[in-house]
Amino acid sequence: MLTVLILVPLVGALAVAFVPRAQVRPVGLAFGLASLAYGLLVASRYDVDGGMQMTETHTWIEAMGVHYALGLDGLGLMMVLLTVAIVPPVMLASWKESESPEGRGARSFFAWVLALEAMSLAVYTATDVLLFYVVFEATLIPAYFLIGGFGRSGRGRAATKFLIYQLAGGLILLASVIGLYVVSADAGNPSFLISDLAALDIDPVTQRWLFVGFFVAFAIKAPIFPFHTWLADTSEKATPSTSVLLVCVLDKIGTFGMLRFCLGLLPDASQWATPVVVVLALISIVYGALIAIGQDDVLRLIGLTSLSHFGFIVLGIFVFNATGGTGAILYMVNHGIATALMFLVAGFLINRTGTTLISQMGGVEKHAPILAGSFLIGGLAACGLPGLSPFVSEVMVIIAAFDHHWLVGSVAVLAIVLAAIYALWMYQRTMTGADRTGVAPVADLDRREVGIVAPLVLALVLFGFFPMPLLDVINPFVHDSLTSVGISLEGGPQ
Amino acid sequence: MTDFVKPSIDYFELSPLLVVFAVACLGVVVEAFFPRALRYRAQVVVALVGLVAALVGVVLVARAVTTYDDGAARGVLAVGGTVAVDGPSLFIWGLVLALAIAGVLLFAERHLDGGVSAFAGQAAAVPGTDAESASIAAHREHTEIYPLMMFAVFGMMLFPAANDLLTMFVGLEVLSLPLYLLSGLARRRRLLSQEAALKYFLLGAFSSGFFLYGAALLYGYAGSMDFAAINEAVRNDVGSSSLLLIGTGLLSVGLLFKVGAVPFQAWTPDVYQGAPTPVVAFMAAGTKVAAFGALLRLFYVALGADRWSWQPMLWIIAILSMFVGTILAMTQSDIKRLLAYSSVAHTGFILVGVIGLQTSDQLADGEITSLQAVLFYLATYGFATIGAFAVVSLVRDSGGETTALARWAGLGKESPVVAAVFAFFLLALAGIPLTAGFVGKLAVFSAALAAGAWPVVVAAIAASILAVALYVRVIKVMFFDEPVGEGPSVTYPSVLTATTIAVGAVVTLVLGIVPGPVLDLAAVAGEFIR
Amino acid sequence: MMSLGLETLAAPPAVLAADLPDVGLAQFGQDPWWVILLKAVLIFVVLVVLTLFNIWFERRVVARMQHRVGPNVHGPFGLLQSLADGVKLALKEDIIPTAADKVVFLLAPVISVVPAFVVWAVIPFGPEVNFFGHQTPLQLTDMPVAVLFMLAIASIGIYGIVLGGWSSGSTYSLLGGLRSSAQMISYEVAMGLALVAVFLYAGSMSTSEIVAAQDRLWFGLILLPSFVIYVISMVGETNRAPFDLPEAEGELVGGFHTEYSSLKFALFFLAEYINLATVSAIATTLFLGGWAAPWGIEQLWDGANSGYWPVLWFFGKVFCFIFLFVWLRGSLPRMRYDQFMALGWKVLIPVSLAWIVAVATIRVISLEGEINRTYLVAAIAVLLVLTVGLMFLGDRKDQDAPFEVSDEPHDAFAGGFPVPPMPAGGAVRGAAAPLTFATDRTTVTAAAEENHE
Amino acid sequence: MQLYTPILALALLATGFAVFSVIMSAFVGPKRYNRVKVDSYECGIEPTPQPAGGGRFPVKYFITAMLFIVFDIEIIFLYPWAVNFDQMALFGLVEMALFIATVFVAYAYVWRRGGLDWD
Amino acid sequence: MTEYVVLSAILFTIGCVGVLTRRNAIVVFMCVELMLNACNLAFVAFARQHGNLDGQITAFFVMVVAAAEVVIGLAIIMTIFRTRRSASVDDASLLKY
Repeated sequence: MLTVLILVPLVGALAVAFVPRAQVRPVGLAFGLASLAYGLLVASRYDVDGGMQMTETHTWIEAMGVHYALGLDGLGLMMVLLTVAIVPPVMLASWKESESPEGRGARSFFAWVLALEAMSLAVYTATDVLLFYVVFEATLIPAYFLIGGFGRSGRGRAATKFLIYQLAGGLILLASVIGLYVVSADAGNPSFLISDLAALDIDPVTQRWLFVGFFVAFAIKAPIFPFHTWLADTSEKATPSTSVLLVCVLDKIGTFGMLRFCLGLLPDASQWATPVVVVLALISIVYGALIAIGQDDVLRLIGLTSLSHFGFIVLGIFVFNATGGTGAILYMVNHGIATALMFLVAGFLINRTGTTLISQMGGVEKHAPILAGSFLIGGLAACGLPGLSPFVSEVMVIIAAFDHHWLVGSVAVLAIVLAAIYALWMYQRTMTGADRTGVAPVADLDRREVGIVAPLVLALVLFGFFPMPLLDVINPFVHDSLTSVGISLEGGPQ
Repeated sequence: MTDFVKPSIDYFELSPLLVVFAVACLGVVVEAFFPRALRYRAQVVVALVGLVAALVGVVLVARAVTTYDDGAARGVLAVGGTVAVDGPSLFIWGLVLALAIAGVLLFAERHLDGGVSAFAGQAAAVPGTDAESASIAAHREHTEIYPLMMFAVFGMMLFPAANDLLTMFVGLEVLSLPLYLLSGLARRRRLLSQEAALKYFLLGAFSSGFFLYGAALLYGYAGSMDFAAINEAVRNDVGSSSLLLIGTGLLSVGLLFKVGAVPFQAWTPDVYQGAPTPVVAFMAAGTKVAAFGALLRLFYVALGADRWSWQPMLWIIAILSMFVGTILAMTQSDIKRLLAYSSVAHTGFILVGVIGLQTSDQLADGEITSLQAVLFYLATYGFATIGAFAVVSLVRDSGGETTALARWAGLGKESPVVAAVFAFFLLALAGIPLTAGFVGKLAVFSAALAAGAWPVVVAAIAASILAVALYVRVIKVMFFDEPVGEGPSVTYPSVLTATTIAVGAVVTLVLGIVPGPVLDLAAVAGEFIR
Repeated sequence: MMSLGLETLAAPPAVLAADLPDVGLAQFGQDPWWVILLKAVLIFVVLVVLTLFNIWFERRVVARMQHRVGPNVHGPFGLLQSLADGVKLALKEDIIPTAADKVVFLLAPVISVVPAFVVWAVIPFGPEVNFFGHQTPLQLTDMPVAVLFMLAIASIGIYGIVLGGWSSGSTYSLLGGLRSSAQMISYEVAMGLALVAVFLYAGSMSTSEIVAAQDRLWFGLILLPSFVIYVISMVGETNRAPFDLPEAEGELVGGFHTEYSSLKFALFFLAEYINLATVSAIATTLFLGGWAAPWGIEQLWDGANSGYWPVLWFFGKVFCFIFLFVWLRGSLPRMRYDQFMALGWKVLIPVSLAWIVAVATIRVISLEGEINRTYLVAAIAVLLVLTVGLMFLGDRKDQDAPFEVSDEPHDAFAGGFPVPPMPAGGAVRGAAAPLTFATDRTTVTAAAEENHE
Repeated sequence: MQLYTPILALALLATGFAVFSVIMSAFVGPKRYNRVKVDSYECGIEPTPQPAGGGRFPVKYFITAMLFIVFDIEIIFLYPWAVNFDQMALFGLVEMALFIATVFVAYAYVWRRGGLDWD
Repeated sequence: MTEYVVLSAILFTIGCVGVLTRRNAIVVFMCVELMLNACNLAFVAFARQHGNLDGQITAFFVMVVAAAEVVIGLAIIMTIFRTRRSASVDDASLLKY
């Protein structure tokens, strides 16, 4: 079942690589939609009571106890759905601009996107640590070529920076993975299976070292404060579509990994590290929001807001209570949708104005109200306006933060204010006031673009008012994982 | 006087070795008696058929060998205990032969340079003289390269299978001497090539002197050249330990030179840059495999009981190799030199695996042994390297191969396939998942970590991170940089080089995705015969 | 370098002894110091006298062959002629050319003459005798590797010639030295191979044991091919006619000793004549039964092989060889250099090798009594077919057309790399520049040599 | 070592004689300086100065030297084999035949490719 | 026996130093040969000490190897010499970084 889920986009990638030039885009989109459909099918088969489901386990490298093992739990399902849902809009959004200046074709763009989707799905469903690591790294190659092949000048450098950062993180992860393996070997059962590893009793010192490895790796991926420097460059130079995939799908692997590995396998060390992690998360939240305010490049700005959001997610994870955990996971989904909306709309805007600089835009709302409106919704979602889905998750995280310590909560609240500043100020500078684009009148969204934006907006609103379906899936997972950490639950949320 | 005891020569077990040697001799005969017009074809056919026959022999022997002495190892001690035909030997033989087949294909390539091979038409003709232009006009070529290569292959097979110091020394020389000559035979940039040969030769002879003196001292210590006897002596702690220590050190110098580990890596870049690319491809892969085989056998079988004294040394050398190799590779502007330094770094990585020696009772059931890890790494490295150098031979400009990195800019546009394949090899060398390099690194790291060498593994990870930057830089140049001038051109090779590249790429990919069979093979190979 | 193999072998014989049978050598190494000294002095004196005699002998015999009289003034039959020549040389001016490398120039004659003497240490002159009241063999010493020792020491003599030629600083000397050494090492291979069969039968390399092994039949008879090869190569080895190319006056003036005069020249001369006697003595020892009386004499006279009589037989045999040398000189013209080298490399060596295999095979048959004939015949047949087949395969006329010397100007960037042009007039500069021996035609290595075939 | 001391005695004797002769000749003979006399001999013409390093000579000599080394080494192996041949018998014969055949291959190569031809 | 080992060590060191300090390729090469012969001496000395033949046999093989090395080394040095008219190691300096 899950293998097929991965295979659909993978086959799609290969198909796109070989079909005639004219059919590249339709075929690509077809496979994107097929993945979405199949993802929904998988979701419909999912039993909301939690636990690993639809598991498949095959021996892969017998000599080292590596398995090809897949499984789906609540967290995984969320991420899978997010991934399959984001890809078709991205494809549609790049329908025209996937031709890069040097004539790098739509073929490679669609192929890489599908490959990236396949690898990401594999990441979210892998239940073998080494398999996870393999696909974790494998996502980077499509990402590298997406960044380096499409976008603005200087993207080669950005792509290289991105790749080196990520691979460095990956190798740190590898160290920890091997460490886990060796620990399991010492215990007499060399294995990479998460289920085997979770059963291990690892001594505290080893656990802490392993934790540091895992955390740094995922913090680079996520990104969290001291490891975030690649993010801004990448999102500035890459196309908005690529950024969507990176920030909304790929970076979630970081927080996903923290939940699955740091908490799941190394609970004691996670608690040991909580103070530091929480501080880093807070710094990310505030710092991300602060530097976002001053940005002139719209893509860079949006990218930096994500830093702040990832801070929230990590905060939610590491405050160790049910509300925080649930909020964090929900936040991952919501942030994905909201940021995708922002990036895509910004992309449309850039296409029209031919510039990414906020200082050269303005007055768009007069000519293109739908564009401006959707941009506003995205911005408001980012700053957590009630009624839009991020609000729910943000509130849950903040409540959990206050539970943890009042100071933590206070700092988190501060971030909301900052978020409101950057979101609204950005809107004000780009959409209102005098027209400085020089390409007046800026055309409004056409039907294809509306078709892209509408589902996203709809989802934001829908989950803002009615988050229950998501929570039903998330809660059992959070319950399980916190139990494993050894925290007694003082009543779940809602 | 002791009575003469006829040694038992296990002809069947040695058949691969003997076949290769016979083929080498046959090559010389062909060279002597065939008319010039026929030599090229005859040599290529003889070499290929011989190597394939030897490979078949390896398979047959591997199926036939039985457990040795009821231990964990399988195989026999042939020729009075001087050659150990055991699992690791057979694995390395198979590997060397496979690489040699690829090497012959590269040697035989005549399509790239307008109908002539990459080797000097007449090595003795001084560049720029009438003699040389005449030899070019006459389309002369040295078909001696094939027998020379066969001799080198023979050495590469004898070296890791040697079970005493003398045989090992002979193997070392038989492997080295033909390579010295081959290094000096480039058709273009002859002076560079000759200089490479000279440096390789002088340094190689120098290091083999060290090896030999080390052997003498160990012999003085143990009273025997035989590995098992040396091990016994070490175990019983006979004789002066300073002899043992100095002897081990000097032996290591010789071996570490061959593998290109750091204090002894100076020859690598020069030789890799100067020697003809097909030779480099074959040599880089084959020598490393063979030399590591020998290194493993020496350290595990003869000096296994003394590992507390050599492991710290290897720790330092491994770390140095990884860092120096990687960092110097970053500063290179020539692709062949870059690959040379990268091979130095890889030596470090393989040494990380060598360090992971544990006795079998320290290992959990099913845990990967260091021997298995190193053997697997060698397989992955060998194929990726030979493939990478094969690609290097394709990228040309008017002056022949263009190896300056800057000239490679825009290769991704000129020939996406070639650039992609090269990028793939680079990623494999960097150890990115889904390539063979990753599994290899994983294997050696886990072996070393299991043995408690965590500082080395941490250093190795750090070096890997640096190395990633190195390889990504090349990929960036190929795909994202603007070409200089007209940009590089890619000459499409004949089926020979194409096959080599394809095989390299496929093996690298397959070993990355389903490494199981080869890892199992390495596991089945078992331990060294002691 | 030239004699690397045999010379380095000189180092380990002491320890090789540990393994070899030493039953026959028990009589050696027992002498008191005065016996040793006396024997050494005797050998020395005998050799010097022998040389003087040989020179006279040669001149007289050659003169007879050429219907001349030869030296007959000094002493009875002119016997003191050589001595007079020696004194004359000692009184000549000692010239050291300005171009010479002084130290080596002086050292070369010494290096040349010392080994010539030393070789005789292991030549057996006779059996155990009463030597001033002391029972001792008529041989300075013996060892398990005596023959090897002789070859090794004799090779050192080549150094003297090469160094003498090199240090003179003259073209003729250099080429003469090179030629001598090339010639000597070429024939040393054949000579060495010829001895293998002897060891095979004697089972030893000790000279006294080899002599003892010939008590029934001389090796020269049963190993005739070896003997013939040895005799040919010993002529080549000593640079004697018809192989006296290094001193081919028409080509090379005096060869390596062109620049030598006075006693230094005399030393070379001495060494040469001692070597003449040496190779004869070796031939006698290895092939003609050494000091043993010729067949027939012992049957007639019991005492022929005891006491000091064997010395007579020994020197008798040696003089036969020396006469052979003189005879050759008197009757044969000098060979051309290429013929000479071809004879050594292309005839003597393969024949020796084949002969060794044949001898070994015969030996195995006699040892094992029975050998599987089928295999033997099959092996011989295969070898024959292979040899014949290969010789026909690939006609040697397959060479390409000779070089067409291109008229193109020197391309400084040939091969993608700047190459300096040759200096004008070749590598050697000077007044007589055209006289160069290093043109590109002659300086080509083996692999490339085919161009000139 | 007993077996070797006599050799030393003879060698010392010979060396003493040779060195004495060399020294003697320097003192006994007359000394009449003449520039031409101490020039290198070259049939009466002005001598060609030798280039540094002793001058150059045909590569052929190197080849001969190399070939000699190869065969000399072969001889090194043949001698002990011959001495102990009786003990090895057939085994020895076969092994040495193989060895000689191997050397012969190289020999045939050199011969066929003209390495043994002098112009 | 120790004296022989010490002597061999000294010879080896001389060879080693020679390789590192001399500039003429031929001389460097001869120093390498010196090292090999020092090894031979050590082997033979140790063989005597241990009373077995392994060391002597090794010395034989080393000679063979040394001979092969001579042949190959001379071939390489000669080619370079003929091209460059110099046998100095320093002159061979095209290959740098």
